[in-house]
Amino acid sequence: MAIRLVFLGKLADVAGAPEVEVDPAPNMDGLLRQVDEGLAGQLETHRIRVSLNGEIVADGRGIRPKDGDEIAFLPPVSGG
Amino acid sequence: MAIRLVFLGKLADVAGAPEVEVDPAPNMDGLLRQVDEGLAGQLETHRIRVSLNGEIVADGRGIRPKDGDEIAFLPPVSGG
Amino acid sequence: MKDVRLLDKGFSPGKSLGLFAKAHPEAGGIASFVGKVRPDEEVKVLELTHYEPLTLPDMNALADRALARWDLDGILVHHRVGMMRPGAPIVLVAAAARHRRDAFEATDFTMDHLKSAAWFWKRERRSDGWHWIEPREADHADLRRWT
Amino acid sequence: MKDVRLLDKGFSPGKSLGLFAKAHPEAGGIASFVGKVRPDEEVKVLELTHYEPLTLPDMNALADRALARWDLDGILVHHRVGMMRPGAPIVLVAAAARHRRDAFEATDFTMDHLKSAAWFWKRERRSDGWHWIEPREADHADLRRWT
Repeated sequence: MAIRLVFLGKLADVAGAPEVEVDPAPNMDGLLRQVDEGLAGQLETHRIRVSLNGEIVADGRGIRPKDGDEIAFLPPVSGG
Repeated sequence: MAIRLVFLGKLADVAGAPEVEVDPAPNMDGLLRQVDEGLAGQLETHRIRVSLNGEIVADGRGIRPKDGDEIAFLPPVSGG
Repeated sequence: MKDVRLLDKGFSPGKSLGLFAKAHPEAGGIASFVGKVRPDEEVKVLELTHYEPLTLPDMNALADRALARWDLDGILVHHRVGMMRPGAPIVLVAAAARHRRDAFEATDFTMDHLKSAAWFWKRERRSDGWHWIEPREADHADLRRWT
Repeated sequence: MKDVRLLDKGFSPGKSLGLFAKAHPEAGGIASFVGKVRPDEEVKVLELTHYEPLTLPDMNALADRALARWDLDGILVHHRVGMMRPGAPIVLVAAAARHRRDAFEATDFTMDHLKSAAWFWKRERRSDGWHWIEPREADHADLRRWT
């Protein structure tokens, strides 16, 4: 098994793909260490919301990832 | 020639017809004397607007009718 | 730009809106309101009377006020007159604008004024005959929102 | 009652509104808003991305909030996703209600929240490539009207 990271909006461009699979890790830092460094920086500095298996979580950093989880990174939505 | 009186909404029921022609008269009283008495009463007591030849007039009683004029009596419009 | 009509036959609001949208490709959005004759088992027919020399000119003047007050690409005001069945469309107002808020407010404003200040008289036929419909206080309250 | 959809193909707002009206014969009025992809000579294509596990559930929750807050006979929320040409309809919101004010406010509320709070990301292709569209401050101001 693995953990799926999903990047929405322009994060997909930074990540180079709309989603990637990473190896399990005890915390978010451990997951992000496996992706592009620029992306990890973006996830820190922008107003990015995090969803775990389809539910927005208040504290993305606090997630304890489990095998098979889907974690999505959601930048602010576009205006109309 | 004559003067045409037009009755809108339920005034048409009171008048018995949506419009009547009356003989010229020097003022509104002279015109209304030629129509149904109950109608003349209604025109006094209700919030009836008066239009002369397609223009609302501020003071219906003050109209000096001329041959060929069309005078319309407009009760409050119906709500939606 | 301005499409104001009194219609003496039934019409399809969806079709009219489609044509209005086609006529305004430049608009970012179109707000609209369709009013129907209230379905009421008691009511067989609704009749709407207007006064030719006042009603259409006043509808045009109202559309002009909306065009002057908001930044619109176009406005449509279609109103039925004559005999209608319950459920039939009676009025369609639509405003096309670059910005959503302009389109909404212009439509809302025009409906409020149309309902309360335009020269229409309604009566409905029930099993016991015709009844005139009186003014509603709520319409006057709606109208005061804009002053 | 509630008709909430994500559409991945073009649609006709006029036709959808006609069907919505037919589905709500009891409603006295229907307010609606159609948003189109802004015509812009520079823009070749607009692409709208959503996130399946969140976007549609949130649209449904928004429609439920409108149903709870106003006295509605029905609400419709249709939103395009995927690639669209400038001028193409992107969103249709409609509310059917006995009273006009309920229909207007529910439509206005739903549009404001859809634009600012629903999970959609847009990018447009110009002659020099793709550009992401950032949030607009005006949308947040619209949203604050309802709190």
